[in-house]
Amino acid sequence: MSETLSRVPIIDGWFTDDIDAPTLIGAKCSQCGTFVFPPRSSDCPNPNCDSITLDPTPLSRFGRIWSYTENCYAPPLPYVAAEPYEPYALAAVELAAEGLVVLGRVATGVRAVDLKVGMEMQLELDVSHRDADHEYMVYVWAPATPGSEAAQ
Amino acid sequence: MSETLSRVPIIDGWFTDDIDAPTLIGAKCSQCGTFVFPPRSSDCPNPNCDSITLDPTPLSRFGRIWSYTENCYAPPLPYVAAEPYEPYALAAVELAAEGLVVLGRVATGVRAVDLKVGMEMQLELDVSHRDADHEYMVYVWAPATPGSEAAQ
Amino acid sequence: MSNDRDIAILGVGMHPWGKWGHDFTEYGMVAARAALADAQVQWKDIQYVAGADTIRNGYPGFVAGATFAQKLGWNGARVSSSYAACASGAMALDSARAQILAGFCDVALVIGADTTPKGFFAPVGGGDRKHDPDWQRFHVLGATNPVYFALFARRRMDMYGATAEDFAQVKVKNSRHGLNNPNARFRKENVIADVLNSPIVSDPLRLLDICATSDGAAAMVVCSMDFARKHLGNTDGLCRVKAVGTVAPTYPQSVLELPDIASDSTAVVPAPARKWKDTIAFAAYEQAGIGPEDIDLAEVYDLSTALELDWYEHIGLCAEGEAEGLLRSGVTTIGGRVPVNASGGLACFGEAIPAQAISQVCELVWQLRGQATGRQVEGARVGITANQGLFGHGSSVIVAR
Amino acid sequence: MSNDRDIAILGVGMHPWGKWGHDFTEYGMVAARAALADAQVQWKDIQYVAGADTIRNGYPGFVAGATFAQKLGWNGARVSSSYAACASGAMALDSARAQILAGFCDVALVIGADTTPKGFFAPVGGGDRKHDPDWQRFHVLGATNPVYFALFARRRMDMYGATAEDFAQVKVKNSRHGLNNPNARFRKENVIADVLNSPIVSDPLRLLDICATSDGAAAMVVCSMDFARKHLGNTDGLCRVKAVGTVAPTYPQSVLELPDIASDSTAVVPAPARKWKDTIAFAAYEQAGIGPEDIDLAEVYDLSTALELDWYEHIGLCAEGEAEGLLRSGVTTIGGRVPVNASGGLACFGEAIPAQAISQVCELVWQLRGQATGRQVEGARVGITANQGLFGHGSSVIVAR
Ligand SMILES: [Zn+2]
Ligand SMILES: [Zn+2]
Repeated sequence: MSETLSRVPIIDGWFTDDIDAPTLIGAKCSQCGTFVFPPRSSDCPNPNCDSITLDPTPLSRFGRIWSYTENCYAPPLPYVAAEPYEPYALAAVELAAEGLVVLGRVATGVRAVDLKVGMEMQLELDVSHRDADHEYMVYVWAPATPGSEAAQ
Repeated sequence: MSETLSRVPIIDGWFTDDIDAPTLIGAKCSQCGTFVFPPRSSDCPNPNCDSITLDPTPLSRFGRIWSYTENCYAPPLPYVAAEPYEPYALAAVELAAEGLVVLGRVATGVRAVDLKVGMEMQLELDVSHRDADHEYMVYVWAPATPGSEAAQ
Repeated sequence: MSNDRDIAILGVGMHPWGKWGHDFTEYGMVAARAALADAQVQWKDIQYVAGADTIRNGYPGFVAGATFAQKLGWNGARVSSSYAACASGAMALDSARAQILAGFCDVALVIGADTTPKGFFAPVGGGDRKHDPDWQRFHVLGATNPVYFALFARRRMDMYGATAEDFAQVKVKNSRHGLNNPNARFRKENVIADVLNSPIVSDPLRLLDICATSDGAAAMVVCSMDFARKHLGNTDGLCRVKAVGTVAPTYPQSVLELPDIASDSTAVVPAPARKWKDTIAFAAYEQAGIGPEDIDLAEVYDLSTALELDWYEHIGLCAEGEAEGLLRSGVTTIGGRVPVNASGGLACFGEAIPAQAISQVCELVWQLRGQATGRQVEGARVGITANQGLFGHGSSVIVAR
Repeated sequence: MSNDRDIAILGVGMHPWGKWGHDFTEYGMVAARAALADAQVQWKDIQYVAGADTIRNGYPGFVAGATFAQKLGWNGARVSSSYAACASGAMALDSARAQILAGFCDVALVIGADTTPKGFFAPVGGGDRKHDPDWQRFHVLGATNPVYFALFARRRMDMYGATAEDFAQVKVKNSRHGLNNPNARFRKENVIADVLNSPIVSDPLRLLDICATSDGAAAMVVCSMDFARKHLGNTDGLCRVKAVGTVAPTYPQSVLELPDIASDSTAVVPAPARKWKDTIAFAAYEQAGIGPEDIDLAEVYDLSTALELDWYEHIGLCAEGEAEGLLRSGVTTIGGRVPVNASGGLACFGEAIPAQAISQVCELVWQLRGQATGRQVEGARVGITANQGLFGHGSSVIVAR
């Protein structure tokens, strides 16, 4: 990581900046208890619930792969691809407690061939891309560290 | 006019490049005889006519003002405005033979205060704008020259 | 008034018009919840969502019906997303009405919301769209929307002797009408001099003659008469949609209309006796089995002050060329025989494209129910809306109770 | 088969799919004129134009109904313009059907056409659209459309043992089906090795597993059974629309669908027993009063080879996890019990978004009439289409004669 670049999230409010144990920030309905990701502050998605207030809540750091893929070619803008382009994997991970499946990039260096449906994953942060002044951070899924909550 | 700039129409195929007596190029249905502007080569707009072929045809150079206005502020892109901006008039002119009302810019220097519904106008060419290599020509309506076809 | 083509309006709601700069869906949620609460219908019971699209807010705007259904929480309701420029809200209502009358649903949410950019509307889509008349009119002519409004205004002046003061008087009237409307954006009384001292934008129209672009939202809950009867016990005093005229032109469209560069030719087929904008309200009158003389109030599309005068004639309140006289006589002011734009109109609201045809109907409902505090048209029983969207989308809705 | 909710399909037509680079309206005109000629209905007699929108062709694309009506020549027909992403054509058909069954028109033109850019679809609208899920998925994740197709493909592999050869076999089958289809863009027979030797785009999907984006157009003339009877003397052997299912999800949408970044939560309301894509065809079956066992052929939405397999299960041709077996058994190949994508499918056509749900219905009509030269499903009497548009637009149409 460069020392002169200020580190900013690629998008505001979706994850914490705790580099060691980051979490996604979801929203929870104070009335019916359902979860939402990406987070929002209003409009519970449960049609049986008329709550208009949702509160920010950290989501589980651990989950299991629902499915996964790998981008062999650079996606178009507004994705900012490094030059030269390096293929990277994406995984949709099921969070048991929240009943959510969340799509994310997979940590650099972990490729599709390393993944399997059902595999335990944990949330980490990684650098998405850099510009003259900033280092843009993004949440990624990585194979769970042995001994972690999910891997037990 | 600059001698080094190549003169091109602002849009292809809408008018002839005869600087002295330009005409709009409309389309005429070979089957029912109706006219269309802007020109197109297919699809007669008369719903009672199933012709799919339209032929290019010159439109009358002369007509009478149906209505008019003046742009006191610069229109947004893709209009290319000169700097500093100079207000200009627009007129919708009725062509008797074709039964068409055609909207156009009014010749530079002729302002709304100079116009009136019913006034006789004739088609001319004017410079719309320039870039490094081109001078873009546009059709304009100008008060008809005394003694012209329309002014009789 | 009752017939077998009626549907009921159970509830209406808006997000106040303004320039808030938020995501358009936020406004839509407020309007939807207001309409549902007004209808005393729960979201989970809505069976169909007819969204009016916005084309300046990315993908969610193109699928407005789905966007609002998802944000309210997928409830299994079917969705549609309609676009007809400024008439989009009427097309969405028309969609809901057809679904109800065809028996495919009983109760529907009709909704539109927008966030607008500043300044002139420019063509959407970017690049050199040489086939797109909307691109052509800007590039070749610089023909903004106010250019077209101005052509109609100037014609009134040269043909019928309309004056700048007449146009200003429309603004004065509407600014007074909207003064106490909680959903209006501009709530300031204007006098003639305010208008005449504002800068000319497209001659002869001045800044205060032309409506602004706004953020806003409007929604309504509509249903079959059977559903209304079950829901309320009876249908007494309920506002009914008597007609939805969505009227496209008939060749030759002999009047130059936004965004066309030329009219259709009258060389082979003569201009129709009743021109397109004169057919819009009359299609609705015919559906409802009434005429202009039965109307207690009208909400018309005052993109400019002068266009409101055109609409007096198009909807049959007076003959061609007589609108200025009607205005001066006070007939179209609240207290007169047929108040026009009692809401304050676009003069007080500004354009929020997918919402505005719906908002016109909302105003009729509040008026017909006697809930239009501070702008009430006393004893109103029948109202009409009239509106026009680019590319030949005429709309007119008649509501009665 | 007959009931009082039927409408008739009098005529169908297409512009061949390809990559021609022309204005989309040119394709639409060709398809419209072909459908009108097939129906032996004159344009001037059409009362309603239901356009399916394209969002990548500027203003004319947003008001497709009006654009086509104007280009054919304003005939006084009312217009609608619908958008539901890939399901837009079905939404347009649904609009026409509701208008007909509500009695607002007798005969309608349903039409969609597109010109597409090269490469991946990217979000529309430009700028940093931070509120737009379509922008978010590209910017934050690089989640192109094939990413989502690939998630479903990989799941089939890891859960049900699907192989790359199975996926390739779908392409091989469809390439043979479309070989003689005059409207198909790709008319080249592929073998397994062609697919397996093509580069991986989104693992495990290869270039030949994924459908291209195309230019194309499709149109149909639909009408009330009364109109058909007057027009033809009788309705014997006429193709009828028995059902149009336009189905949005019910919360929780527990399967991650394009373009969402997360599923709905199942923490409070459990996932529905029948998931959303399993409800789409079944909504149509219910309307038509039939079941999967009554179907003679199906046109389903093979955005990828693997997704065609998913659809076998969604439309009830087999149980979950059994699609590969069904494919291998030859049931879904022409000559089998229920040929799927006898047209060649998107594999041979590519995506032309507003046209494709309509083109699926066109194929059913040609098949049911016995006019599908070179790809005929012998004795076909009942067919179904299935399709899905971004943001929760499911569509399924059943046609029978
Ligand atoms: Zn809740
Ligand atoms: Zn003709």
